[in-house]
Amino acid sequence: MVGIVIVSHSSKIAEGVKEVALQMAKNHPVYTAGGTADGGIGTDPVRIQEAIEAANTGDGVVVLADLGSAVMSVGLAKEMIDPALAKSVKLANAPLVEGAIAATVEASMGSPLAKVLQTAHDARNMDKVE
Amino acid sequence: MVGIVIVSHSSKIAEGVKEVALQMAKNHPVYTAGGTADGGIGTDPVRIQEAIEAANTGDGVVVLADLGSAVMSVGLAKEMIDPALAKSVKLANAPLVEGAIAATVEASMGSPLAKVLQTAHDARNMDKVE
Amino acid sequence: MTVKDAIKEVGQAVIKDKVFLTDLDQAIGDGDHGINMARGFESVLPKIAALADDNDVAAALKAVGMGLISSVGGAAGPLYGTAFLRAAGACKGKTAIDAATAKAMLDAAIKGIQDRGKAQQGEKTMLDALIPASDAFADGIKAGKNAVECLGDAVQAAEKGVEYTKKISATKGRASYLGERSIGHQDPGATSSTIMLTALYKYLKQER
Amino acid sequence: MTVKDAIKEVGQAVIKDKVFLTDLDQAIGDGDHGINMARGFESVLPKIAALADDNDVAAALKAVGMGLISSVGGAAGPLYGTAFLRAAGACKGKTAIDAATAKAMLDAAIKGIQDRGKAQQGEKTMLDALIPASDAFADGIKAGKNAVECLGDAVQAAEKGVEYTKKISATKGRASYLGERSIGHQDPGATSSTIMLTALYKYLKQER
Ligand SMILES: Nc1ncnc2c1ncn2[C@@H]1O[C@H](COP(=O)(O)OP(=O)(O)O)[C@@H](O)[C@H]1O
Ligand SMILES: Nc1ncnc2c1ncn2[C@@H]1O[C@H](COP(=O)(O)OP(=O)(O)O)[C@@H](O)[C@H]1O
Ligand SMILES: [Mg+2]
Ligand SMILES: [Mg+2]
Ligand SMILES: [Mg+2]
Ligand SMILES: [Mg+2]
Repeated sequence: MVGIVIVSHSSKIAEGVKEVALQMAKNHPVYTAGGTADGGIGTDPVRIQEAIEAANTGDGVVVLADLGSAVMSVGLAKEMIDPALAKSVKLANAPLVEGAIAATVEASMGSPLAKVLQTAHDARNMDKVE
Repeated sequence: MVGIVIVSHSSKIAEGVKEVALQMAKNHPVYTAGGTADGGIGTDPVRIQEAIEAANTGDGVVVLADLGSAVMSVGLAKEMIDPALAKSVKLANAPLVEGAIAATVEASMGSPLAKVLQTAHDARNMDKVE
Repeated sequence: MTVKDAIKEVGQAVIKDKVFLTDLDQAIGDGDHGINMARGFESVLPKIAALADDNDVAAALKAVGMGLISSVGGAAGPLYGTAFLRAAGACKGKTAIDAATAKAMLDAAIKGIQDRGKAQQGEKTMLDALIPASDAFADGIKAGKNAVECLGDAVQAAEKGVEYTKKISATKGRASYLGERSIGHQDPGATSSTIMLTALYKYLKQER
Repeated sequence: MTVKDAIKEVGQAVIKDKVFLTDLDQAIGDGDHGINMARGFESVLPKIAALADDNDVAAALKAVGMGLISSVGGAAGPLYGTAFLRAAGACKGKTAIDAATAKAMLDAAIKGIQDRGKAQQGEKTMLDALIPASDAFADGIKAGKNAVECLGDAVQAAEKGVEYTKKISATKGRASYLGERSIGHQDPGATSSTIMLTALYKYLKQER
């Protein structure tokens, strides 16, 4: 199963995305790295690294992030982990909430890394029209 | 000032988005309608209606929502509010977190409704590449 | 035969099938459809019981719609909520419902669901029970059947509709996240629609 | 003159300007740059104090980089963190830094910031202080100046760079949300970069 990591400046956002995603895919490996180590708003490359390592079950990890600086922290986290694992860790170019939910469902169906990444990316096109 | 309403299935997500958005625009009218009335995961048209009414300061309201059923609840909420207000309430066809932050900053600069809506929409194109 | 009793039967049938509906939603959604619908009718039924005994069908259906809207929490809330409100709009002032009115109410409900959810038949939603039900109802009217007989035909068509949802993949609602993988599972909303139609039919048949 | 003392001076200068940097970030960002940077150096300085007194510049800079990465929380964390790690990579094994090495370290830091943040000069970031600083440093070397003199020129160029950030609108980082409205405000990151270069220069000049 492809693991999912949710990176947000806010631990509330990260935890909330996880709870909504898990509703659709009970027990899937979804890990969060929300906020700074001291509970503030921001991102923490070390906790992102830990979340990636926890989410990895051998089939790769798709990471979703909220803002630009979260993206940079993900980049750093990837440089800090085992290079063999880093190769199968992909940051989705996708909106955080929408991408995470779609990716989690896709991953829970046993789809490979590339498919999960694509599904996350496709969430960019999700339309919201009353 | 254009008000901002954040609608999510999860109250954690809604509160988290609000805290991150307010960091960029202290004291801006940002209201949330997260989760169901009894604290569960879901959406509640009545609380969305209340959030819209609270966020309105006369210059319109931009609403951001997470998933399809939140979009339906927003549609219903709009039908329940004063039709004169409903005309200046716009659901953004935009990703929740990314759109809400961009829209809040735009609104805090005093931009009109159409501009705030456009900025939220443009958040679809935000790229996240390490 | 009262609208209050009819709604009570419908609501209790939904509440009785709470676990069944939730299990269906577990397979292709977020596992809350039964919980949502039961919570909705638990909130609605006391309000209906408190209504005047004037058999004002529209007022009762409006109360159902408003109650579901404010309590269901899932997609079914705005969808069924809108459906009941629109059905109420199609029977204003009536205290008895003939076949033509019933058909107009059903169609107004379907139109409401489509306005709200932008789905068509064949997308694996409640519409796949309700639209065939309406078609069968229309055929019944053409064949000169009364309202209850028409509803009996509608129930059968809705049941077939539910079976049909097993064969198609979802393109609307949460089940659409699963795409093709949703095939083989029946749609929870189509099922709850059929449960409601069935309960109404049983009540009306027995009261007649 | 030790690398440990130099880092202490730099860190204390940043911590001293915590409120100033935060106020700058309040105007065009999320109002945390000073808080972030001060938290970063508060976490880094004890680690530096605990290092061996062997003047291993690379080891000390690596500790600064790792410390900032794990404590800053904002964009400046990965950016300055990468910058210090790359600077460390450009002075491996050295216990004294000549002008050419210093220039190589500065350029490695800039390259690190660009690899991480994908920004160019003119986007209203720390690069608008650091790239002019590097250019001035290079001119100093060409003119035969020593490392400290070159750094003095670099500081002046960085200060001009900070002034320049007032005239341009941000296209990277949070300030880019403001677009044109960011004009008129100096960039917090360019300012903190200049504060660090200035503190280093003052320390080296006085120690010389
Ligand atoms: N756009 C739509 N149009 C019509 N029916 C829909 C639509 N989206 C979902 N549904 C129906 O809603 C049912 C799910 O309801 P529920 O579980 O209460 O909502 P949620 O998916 O928000 O948890 C589906 O089985 C389907 O029949
Ligand atoms: N992509 C980037 N490249 C270079 N510098 C950047 C970039 N994004 C932001 N910065 C710098 O970071 C500074 C803001 O740092 P900080 O406030 O700590 O981060 P955040 O914006 O995450 O709160 C900006 O003033 C700018 O100089
Ligand atoms: Mg559901
Ligand atoms: Mg639900
Ligand atoms: Mg900041
Ligand atoms: Mg910040």
